[in-house]
Amino acid sequence: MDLFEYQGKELLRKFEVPVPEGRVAETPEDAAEAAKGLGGKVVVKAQVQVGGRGKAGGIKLANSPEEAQQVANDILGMDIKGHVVKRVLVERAGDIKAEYYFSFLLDRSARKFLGMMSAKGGVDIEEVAETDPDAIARVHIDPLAGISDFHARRLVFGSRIDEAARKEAIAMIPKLYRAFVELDASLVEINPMVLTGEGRVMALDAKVSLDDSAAFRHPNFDDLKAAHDIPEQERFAKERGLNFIKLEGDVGIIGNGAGLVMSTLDVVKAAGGDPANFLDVGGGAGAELLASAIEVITSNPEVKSVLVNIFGGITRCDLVAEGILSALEKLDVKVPIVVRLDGTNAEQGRKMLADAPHPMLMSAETMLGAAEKAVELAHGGGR
Amino acid sequence: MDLFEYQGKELLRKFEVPVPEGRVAETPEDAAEAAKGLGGKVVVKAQVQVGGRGKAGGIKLANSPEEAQQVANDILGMDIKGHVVKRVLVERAGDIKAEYYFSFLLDRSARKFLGMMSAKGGVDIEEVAETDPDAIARVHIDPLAGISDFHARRLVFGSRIDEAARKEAIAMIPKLYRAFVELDASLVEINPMVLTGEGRVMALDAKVSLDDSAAFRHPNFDDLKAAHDIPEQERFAKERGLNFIKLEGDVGIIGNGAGLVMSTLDVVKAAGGDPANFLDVGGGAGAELLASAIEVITSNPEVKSVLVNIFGGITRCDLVAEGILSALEKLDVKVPIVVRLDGTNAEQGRKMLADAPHPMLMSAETMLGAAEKAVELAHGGGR
Amino acid sequence: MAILIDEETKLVVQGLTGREGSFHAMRNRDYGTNLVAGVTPGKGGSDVQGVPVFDTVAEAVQETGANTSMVFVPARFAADAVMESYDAGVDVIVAITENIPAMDMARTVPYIRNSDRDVTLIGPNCPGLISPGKANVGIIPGEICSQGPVGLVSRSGTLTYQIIHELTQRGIGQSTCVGIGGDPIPGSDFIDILSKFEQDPETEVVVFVGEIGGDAEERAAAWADDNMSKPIVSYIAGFTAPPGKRMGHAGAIISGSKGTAQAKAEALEAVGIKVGRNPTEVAELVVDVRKAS
Amino acid sequence: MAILIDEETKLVVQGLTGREGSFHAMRNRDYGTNLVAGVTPGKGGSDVQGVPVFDTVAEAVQETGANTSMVFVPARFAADAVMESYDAGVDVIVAITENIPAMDMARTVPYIRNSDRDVTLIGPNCPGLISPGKANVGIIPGEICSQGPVGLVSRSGTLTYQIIHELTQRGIGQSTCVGIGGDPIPGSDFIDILSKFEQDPETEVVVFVGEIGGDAEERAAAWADDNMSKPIVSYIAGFTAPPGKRMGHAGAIISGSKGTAQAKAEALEAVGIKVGRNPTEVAELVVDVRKAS
Repeated sequence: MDLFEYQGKELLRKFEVPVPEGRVAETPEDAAEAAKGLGGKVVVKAQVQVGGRGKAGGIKLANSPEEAQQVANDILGMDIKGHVVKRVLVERAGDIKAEYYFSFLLDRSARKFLGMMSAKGGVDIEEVAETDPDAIARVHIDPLAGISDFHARRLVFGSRIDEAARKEAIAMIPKLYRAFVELDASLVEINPMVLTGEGRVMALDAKVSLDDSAAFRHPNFDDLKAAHDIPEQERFAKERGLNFIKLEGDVGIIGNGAGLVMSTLDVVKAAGGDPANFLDVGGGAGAELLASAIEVITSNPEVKSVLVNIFGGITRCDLVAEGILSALEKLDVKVPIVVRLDGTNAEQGRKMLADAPHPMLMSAETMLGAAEKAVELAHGGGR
Repeated sequence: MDLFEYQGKELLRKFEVPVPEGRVAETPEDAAEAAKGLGGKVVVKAQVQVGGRGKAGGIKLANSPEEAQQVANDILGMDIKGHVVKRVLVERAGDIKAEYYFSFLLDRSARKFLGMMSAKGGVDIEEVAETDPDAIARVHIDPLAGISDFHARRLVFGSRIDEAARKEAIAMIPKLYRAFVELDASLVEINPMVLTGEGRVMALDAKVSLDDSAAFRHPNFDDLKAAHDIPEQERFAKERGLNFIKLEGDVGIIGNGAGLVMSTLDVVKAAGGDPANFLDVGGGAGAELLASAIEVITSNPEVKSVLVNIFGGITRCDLVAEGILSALEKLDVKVPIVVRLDGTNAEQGRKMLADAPHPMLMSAETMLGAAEKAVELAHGGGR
Repeated sequence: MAILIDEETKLVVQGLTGREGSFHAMRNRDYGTNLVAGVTPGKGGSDVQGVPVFDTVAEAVQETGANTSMVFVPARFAADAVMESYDAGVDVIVAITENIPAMDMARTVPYIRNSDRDVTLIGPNCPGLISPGKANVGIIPGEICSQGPVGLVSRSGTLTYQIIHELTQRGIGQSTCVGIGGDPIPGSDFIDILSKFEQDPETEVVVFVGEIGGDAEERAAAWADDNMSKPIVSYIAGFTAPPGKRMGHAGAIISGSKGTAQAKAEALEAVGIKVGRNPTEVAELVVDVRKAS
Repeated sequence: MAILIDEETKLVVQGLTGREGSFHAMRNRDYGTNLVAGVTPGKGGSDVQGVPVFDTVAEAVQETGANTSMVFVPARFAADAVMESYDAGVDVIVAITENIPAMDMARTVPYIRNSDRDVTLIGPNCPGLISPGKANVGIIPGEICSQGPVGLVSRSGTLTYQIIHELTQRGIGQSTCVGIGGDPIPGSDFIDILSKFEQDPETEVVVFVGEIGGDAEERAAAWADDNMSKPIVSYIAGFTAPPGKRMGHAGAIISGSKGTAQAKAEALEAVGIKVGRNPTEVAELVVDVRKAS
């Protein structure tokens, strides 16, 4: 889960990472109240998970609570690259002398954590990486040994940040590491980390991504998640344990296993069709889950045909067939469903479908054949 | 530093290791007060760092505060194998169903931590190790990876402790490990760990040894140390940074480096003498330290001669000579001092001693020669 | 021959007393795998369909000589179970469990790989592996496999079955099929398995199934170019997949790869590895390679 | 030849700007050691008697090609400094610092030893090592040494000097003298160094100096019996030493040794290693061994 800036900062604060004082607000009035509490100049920042909000007008200064209310009013409800602003973060504004880049993440190929720091912060770090790779100091950290002081020194001296910022940055890095590890984060990115006019170093922005698999270790995980808007269809799918992503096409796809589903999308595309979604029922799906999957897919009015492509391993094809039949019974399915079953109990499943003929249900022998048929049906032919 | 039982238990409590409720007392009245606070039956335990205090009468039950006062009165001031009892631990007495052995320590040869557990607790574990080695479950823990739940399971299932104790023991072991690591302990030994009549598992005794080198990480280290009696001569030596251990002989020994000093003891012994002490001035000793060393040695009335055996590395022999001369000037030295200098600035040092003749000062060319001369002098000859 | 598992395999299943664990363990046994023990703490002394259950893997190894373990315990306990198997002395650990926290595996994988013992972890979040006709450890349906000269390694589960199925239908058997799993830090990566296939006399052709994300395929391609003498046929899933969640900006910087299927396919083709456009074409390419050799 | 350090050694000193660090670094340089850099965080850009100082070891290695580091920083920072050197890519790390917490070394030593790189840590709490006539890294007084066929390894500092001195006085030079230090977990143990001496063509005889405590000498004796072809002469200090603090009851159980000098001497003699009763006799035994061969 990618956290909002304000959520990330709240968590980092618990690890004693210096962040600007601030409060989140959902209304202009709340923003005025927050500005009043902070006193003096504040900055009002749109809370959206997309880059470039500054250029889009999503970050504004305010000299008074009244002004804060006004700019919050402008920002709340804005559409920034498809993201509607529902909250703003009101923070005490400070004098910034320099901006740096900092991050911790997992480097898969090295099987280690990677810390990166650059004196070129506040900008697109990918561009820095391309145009001036030496401007980014990198250090690997063995997950078993953990961080040691020298890692922080290598990043700080290696990135050649201002001398005035060194001491505080060296002290802050182990705190960021602790946050990264103890939060089960997949990313902690501070861009920019700033040196203030008063000589303090702090996290002016924070991008923190948490590992959904580790939610059981973090009692506040669900609260953090609750702040995220999820489209109705996706929420419905997620609640049922389905891995669902909506796409723009008209061929509904259901499969088991991410690789097979991805391959199914590829094959549908190659057959001239446009997948309406990615839907992975996962391993060991039962009848009920399959029925839910069909419900999710067919609730999308764009869908013209559905392709169910199952290769049973843990998943039993007889249960898949049962789920499909129960969905057909329960729902008023108006689009054709092409089913291809192979693997565990496939024959049994195929027989169950054959024994319960339904005008919208048809079987296919192979994955390629099934894809071609589904595409043909979506284009209005084939029946 | 080896902690007293009550100190070890206080520290373990901070790591949520279950220990009996208790209070330390230095007077019979305090003991009565403690018993009153605890209520019911209590056990009064002599706080000494030596085994077998139970058999020596250092552990007694008391049914009332009055009785606690009386037994505390008996125990306080007792001499148990040369250790005078200055404090007792008054603990709530419980019903004990079974006694186990548990410890964490560093296994040097494996370069790992070692956890040991046995269902045969409350007895001399060395004897169990000899007579019934399979009764001790052992598991190594990689210091980088740390403890995982399976280590605790291997110890608990491997030691075949009572089924009723398993769950709590498995929960307690990671806490003991955390204590071991975070306290910078070299040993955490719980003997016995008990299963009570109520089905609870707790540490009935605790032997905790802390690493003196890690004292800087533990602000309470000095407080813990203050409870330990150190003989005046040793305290004087320690305060000056000298590694000093008193022995029973009459040849005072000063050397630099533990290995060389041990070797010097061996050589003196082989020459027919009896070392009065072990004294290592360490690496890089200056004049002041050498003068202190001579002061420590000569304050022992048993000492008949002193052997200073220095092989300079970090230590500079000119500073050693300076220290010896300043000691001779400051103190009224009544015993002969044989000095043997080699290594860094040895010639300079030898010259300094030769240039400042003193009736109690003599030089030797070799380590063996110096030892022989010092022994001879201790025996009343040689001058 | 085959790699990692064969007739010598003696399997202990961690989580044998669970529903999933016992279902698949028994399927493995029915296939012919020598299932010698199960482990469930607190259930030592009992049995599951005649298979003795122990409290610890150490005890299971001591009593039965188990040399391979399969981990079927819930995600929050799985990393501990993997390390337990390692410490107990088994040689091959197959972790089926999915959704293990990445931090747990970030510590567990080096715990095993940095050691001086030669222990192989397959998975987690994987379908396991099968050496057709010899042993099956995991959830790959044995009936779709047949014994033969193709070594297969894949990040995906069901997609692997699809490809095995296509091969078998064309009469091409497999030496060993290994699902290394889709986690960020797999216990074994493509290179580990490719190097074992290179050394296995039974394996003549290798099929290599990747997917979008990371740069494991690119690294494997570069490694294979220098180290593999046997022909490789490849497949990459996800040409039209929706772009996954990006890990901030940092992900792309470190891999030096965009992680797209297109980029991966190009990296493979650049070193002369044929890339099939769908599972069927992969099987056909293997047929061609076999004919050519 | 020699082991670990020689004319190829390029030394970086961590803590060069400290009093002790600069004193001994300069002595090493005066001896002929190629001292290329110093490291003190925050003092990068300065120099100590012409030796450039860097902020990190990584930078020192990059700029000067340093391949050996000497750690002279205070105990509380020393484990970090050792790991920094390892990560920066040096091959030999010599940690002189004493009183490093045992927990720190319990983590640092496996950090280095478990790695796939072949890096040697000598110490901590050691006098360093010298290859007479080639390089001196540490605090062993160079003037007592002479070049020759004896390899020496010792847990002790000054006792080592005493024995080197006795050898040199008898005209017997040394290939390399290594003080491995007296800490509970040394970076290198007797066996590590013995095996290097066995492979070193210049070394003809090995002198092995142990002391009471632990069972490193016993293990080395057993290892040498199986693996050493070169003659060994030994010395053990502490026959009359006061019994040290016992680690509860547990210490004796694990080592299977009482750790006494007597037990160690017996273990050595049992595998045919001669044990001198004092440093002088050790030197005389080496003379005898040289004559015999």
